[in-house]
Parts: sequence; structure tokens; C-alpha cells
Amino acid sequence: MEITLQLENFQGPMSLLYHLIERNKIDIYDIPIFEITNQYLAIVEEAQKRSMDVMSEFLLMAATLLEIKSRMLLPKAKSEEGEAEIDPRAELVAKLIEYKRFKNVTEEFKEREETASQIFYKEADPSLHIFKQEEMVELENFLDGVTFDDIYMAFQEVLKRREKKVDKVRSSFKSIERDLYTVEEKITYIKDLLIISPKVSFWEIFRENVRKTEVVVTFMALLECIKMKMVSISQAGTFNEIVITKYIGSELNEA
Amino acid sequence: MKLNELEAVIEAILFVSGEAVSLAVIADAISMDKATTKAIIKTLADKYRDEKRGIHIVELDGAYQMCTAAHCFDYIRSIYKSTKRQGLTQSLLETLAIIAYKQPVTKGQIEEVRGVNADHAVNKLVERGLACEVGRDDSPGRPILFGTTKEFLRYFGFTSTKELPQLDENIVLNSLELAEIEE
Amino acid sequence: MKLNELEAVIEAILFVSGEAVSLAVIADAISMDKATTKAIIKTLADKYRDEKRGIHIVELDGAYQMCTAAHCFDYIRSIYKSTKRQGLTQSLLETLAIIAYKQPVTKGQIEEVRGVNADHAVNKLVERGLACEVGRDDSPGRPILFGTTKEFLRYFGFTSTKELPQLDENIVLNSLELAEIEE
Repeated sequence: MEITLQLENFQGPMSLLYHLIERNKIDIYDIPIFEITNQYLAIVEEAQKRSMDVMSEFLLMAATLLEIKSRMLLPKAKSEEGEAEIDPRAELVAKLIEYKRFKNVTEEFKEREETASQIFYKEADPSLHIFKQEEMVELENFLDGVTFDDIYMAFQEVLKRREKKVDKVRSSFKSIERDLYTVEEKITYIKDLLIISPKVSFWEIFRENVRKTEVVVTFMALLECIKMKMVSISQAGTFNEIVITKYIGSELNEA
Repeated sequence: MKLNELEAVIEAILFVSGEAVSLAVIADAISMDKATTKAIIKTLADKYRDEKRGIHIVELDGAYQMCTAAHCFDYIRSIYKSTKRQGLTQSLLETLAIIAYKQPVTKGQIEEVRGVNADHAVNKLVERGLACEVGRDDSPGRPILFGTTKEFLRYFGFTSTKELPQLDENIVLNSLELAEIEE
Repeated sequence: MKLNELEAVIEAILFVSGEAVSLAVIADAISMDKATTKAIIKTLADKYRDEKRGIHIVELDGAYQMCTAAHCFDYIRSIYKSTKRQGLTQSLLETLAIIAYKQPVTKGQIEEVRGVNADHAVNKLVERGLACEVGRDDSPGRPILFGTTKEFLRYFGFTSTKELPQLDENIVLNSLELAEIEE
């Protein structure tokens, strides 16, 4: 037979072996091991002359094939209790089948790869890293005053409590919600708002159903922002929408 | 293309670019003149605003940009800096203690000890870099195992979890006895 | 909050994040339980799809991410002149398929199926973010276990690894039939 196959074109010994079986239109469950081994060896020998590097795996398979071939030549040992004869090719067949199952599914993977490549995802807004950074540098603050003793005691406490019943009175206490707004807080709020949204309408800086005190504090914060040249205010005409944008040249991100 | 197809394309372009896209570029992409394109974008932007959607389209010097609506801002910030001003709460401290001493530990096991849902506390600790996933348990559902991070050890001056002070068995025992007496 | 307000917040969160956001985080942000949150996201995603919008919401392993609709691909490409993505080679595809179905899996186990050293392929896949280390096997030498990533799901448009196409069982069935005939 003609040898036009080049080893470099195969993904590995299974790929080559599988190709030979397909090319010879062989029933995978009845591999003519002599013929296949010969073809396989011929290709490997040919390639061996060119490169030794990629050879080891192919040679390992060659050895396996030769071993099967020799076992097929041996007279069949009589099995006790009429057990079914194990075909020396069985293990190889099982491996080929498993390989084929994965190889088959790659076709569908390829199609899906093509379809999915038409969909784009957006990068995270670069401004978001500011929020995340703030969070990271704060570990010290977060754990401020906490010693390992506290953790040690907390664990003891948990173990202790587990034995006791939960204190029903205490566990029913709810935390008291903070209801205090500061101008500083609201300045940060307006600045952060402009990081995510480059242009905000005046009414948008007030949250819905806010209390009067919050409106007042927010408005004072806005005035402060204007004074500190952090934001610009514009209005196309009387009674038109008042628009807040970043003051040109101010770098909110560095604030 | 029909109008809603044009709107869809503009939407996709603005979404993916992440920054302001000039009118000219958008007009070019949908093969329309600038005036028509501008009108379509305006309609789309108005629709977003009228429907109080979470995404808005704003104009900036003849370019257009997609951004989040201001009224959603608090929720976004809550994700990224939810713990900004509060320190380690009792609930977090206890959860951290359990993770430190029982690691690797699953959320389920933490819940078992504390008797309350551990989702929030564990997420917070992971977010703060104090706890992290360290593998999966072999039990059904292969739940995530949590442990403390290098930052945690560094902060408290340990080099390995093996250095954590051993629990004083006596204290535990005493406390249990005490509990019995109290009952 | 009313339903459309909740939808708006989810929209804003998904828009701004630029990565898949877990159901737990979204549920936390809108103060709803996970089941309700999931239902709201599903409704929103369906609406986007039904209205043939330019933006879609996809599920990735219990997390959600916003992306462009495939039908807008040509227009986006016309603007960004994005060159076509280099597809994976046959060798990488085969390796990835084995990882996807057999995860968590060691290099050794991959090599057993493909009969060829898996170092290069696995490294490439890890480099491209399609596979990652997920732990260590308990067998001698504690070899690294590999699994697929969220990027893998995105790359092939799966919503979870549970959605992988069935492996062809026929090949095995045939062998049984054949064995029966032979008897």
C-alpha cells in the first residue's frame, strides 16, 4: 500500500490508529491486527527518519500493537469453566471507542465555537476598580482593633452557645438603621455617581422617596461640589432639565 | 432593516464599546444618514428613560454612551462597597473564627455550628479577602470548602494555619459545665 | 420595589459588571430570595430575546452576564474590524472535550484517552482561560485536577456543564449487539 500519510498530521497515536481504521473501512470490533500493525509501523518508520522527538508515543502504540499481534498468534489457552475467551484486542478497542466518543463530540464543539464567536461581552467599567480598590485598602480598617484573641474567644463563645439555647429576647433585637446624612458622604455620592454615569440630571441625584433632610444635605453637597469645581451645571433654557457633568479638568478618579 | 433592528444594532454597539461612540461611526454602521441616526438614538434613549430602565443612553458632545441609570446607583455600589463603613460585625467575627479553626469547612458545617444561614457572612469574608475557597468536599453536592487566606494569617502574624493557638480544652469543658449548671 | 424597578437594578448591575454576576450577589443587592431573583432575571432575559434586542442576558453556571445578540455581529464587526477569532486546533478541542466530560480530571487520565502527552494542550487551555486547576487528586503524587471555566461556557455558548451534548453511546451499544450475534 502507498504511504502518503505523515505523522505530523496526527494528534497522536490514537488519532493515527483511528485514521487507519477509518481509511481501511475496518469494523472497529474486528480489527485485522496484522494489516493495521504493518501499516502503522510503516508510517512510523517513515517518520522516524525525520524526527525522533514526537516519536515516543507513537512507538509506545507500535509496541502495544505488536504485543497484541503476538498474543493473537499464540494458541488460545483453554479457559476454565467455559469462560468467554478474552480477545487480545479488547482493551485497544475499548480505548478506541472512548477516543472516538470524544472525537465525535468535537464536531459539535466546533460548530458552537463558531456561533458563540459572534457574541461579545463587555469589559468591566474601568471606573469600577475604584470601588474595588477602596475596598481592598480597607482591610486594615476592617479588622481595626480585632486581635486574634477576639477570634479565639469568638470560637469558644460559639461552641458554648451551641450548647445553650438561643437567647430569644436578645436575638429578637433588630439593628437600628442609620438615618444620618453628612455633606461629605453626599459629595462622595455625587462624585461616584459621575464616575459611572458621565452625565446626570439634577433630579436623578435625589433618590426616590427620600426624606427632607436627605434632600437638603444632598443639595448642599451639590453646591459644595460646584464651589470646589468638581462638577459643572448646565441648563439649555429656563425650566429645562438641569444637567450635572464632571467639571472639565477635574479628575474625580484621583479624589 | 426595520426600525427595531436598527435600534438593536445601536444598542449592541453602544453596549460593547463601553465608551462614547461618535454619531458618524454609528450612522456608518447602520448605513443611515446622521440626522436619521440621531433621531433613532434619541427615540431609543427616550424609551430607556421613560421606562425607567436600568441602562440609559447619554449624549456627550455629539457622541453617545451607554451608562447605568442614576436611580440604580445605590444598588451597584452596594455590591462593590457594601461593607465600606462597617467593621467586622459579631456575625462575621464568629464565622471567621469557625472557618479559622475548622478549616477546610463547608457553609453547611458553619451553619450547623452557628445555627443561622452562613451565605451572607461567608460571601462577605471572601469578598474581604479573609476567607477563600480551598476545594470541594466529597459529600453529595460536592460543597465548596472554605479556609482562611494568606492575608488573614499575615494580618495576625501567623505563617501557617498550624500556628493558630490551640483551643483550650479546659475552657471549652468548663464553659459546657457552666452551661449545665445554669440550666 | 416594583417589578420594573427590580428589573432596572438587575439590568444596571449586569451592564456595569463586565463579568458574570452570581445569582447570590444579585439577590442580595435587590433584597430578594434567590428563587424570585432567578425568575425575574429569566423574565428579563426572555423579554430581551423576544423583542430581538441588541443586548441579551445569558446564564453561566448559575451566574448571569450581559452580551450582544448574535444577529448584530456583522455590524459590530464593521466598526471594530475585529479579525475572526482563531478557532481551537483539533488537538486542543479533543483535550478540552475530555476535560469537560471527565472533570475533575488529571493530565494522566487525559493522556490515557488520547495516547499522547497532554502537557502542552492543557497548558494552552489554561493559558486561554478555558480550563483551570480545581484541586488535587488523592492518588500518589497528588496530581493536579483540571476542570472547565466560565470562559469555557461562554466560548461555546453553554449555560452549564450539565448542558454538554450527550456522548455517542451507540458505539458501545453496537459492541454489545455484536457480542450477542457472535455468541
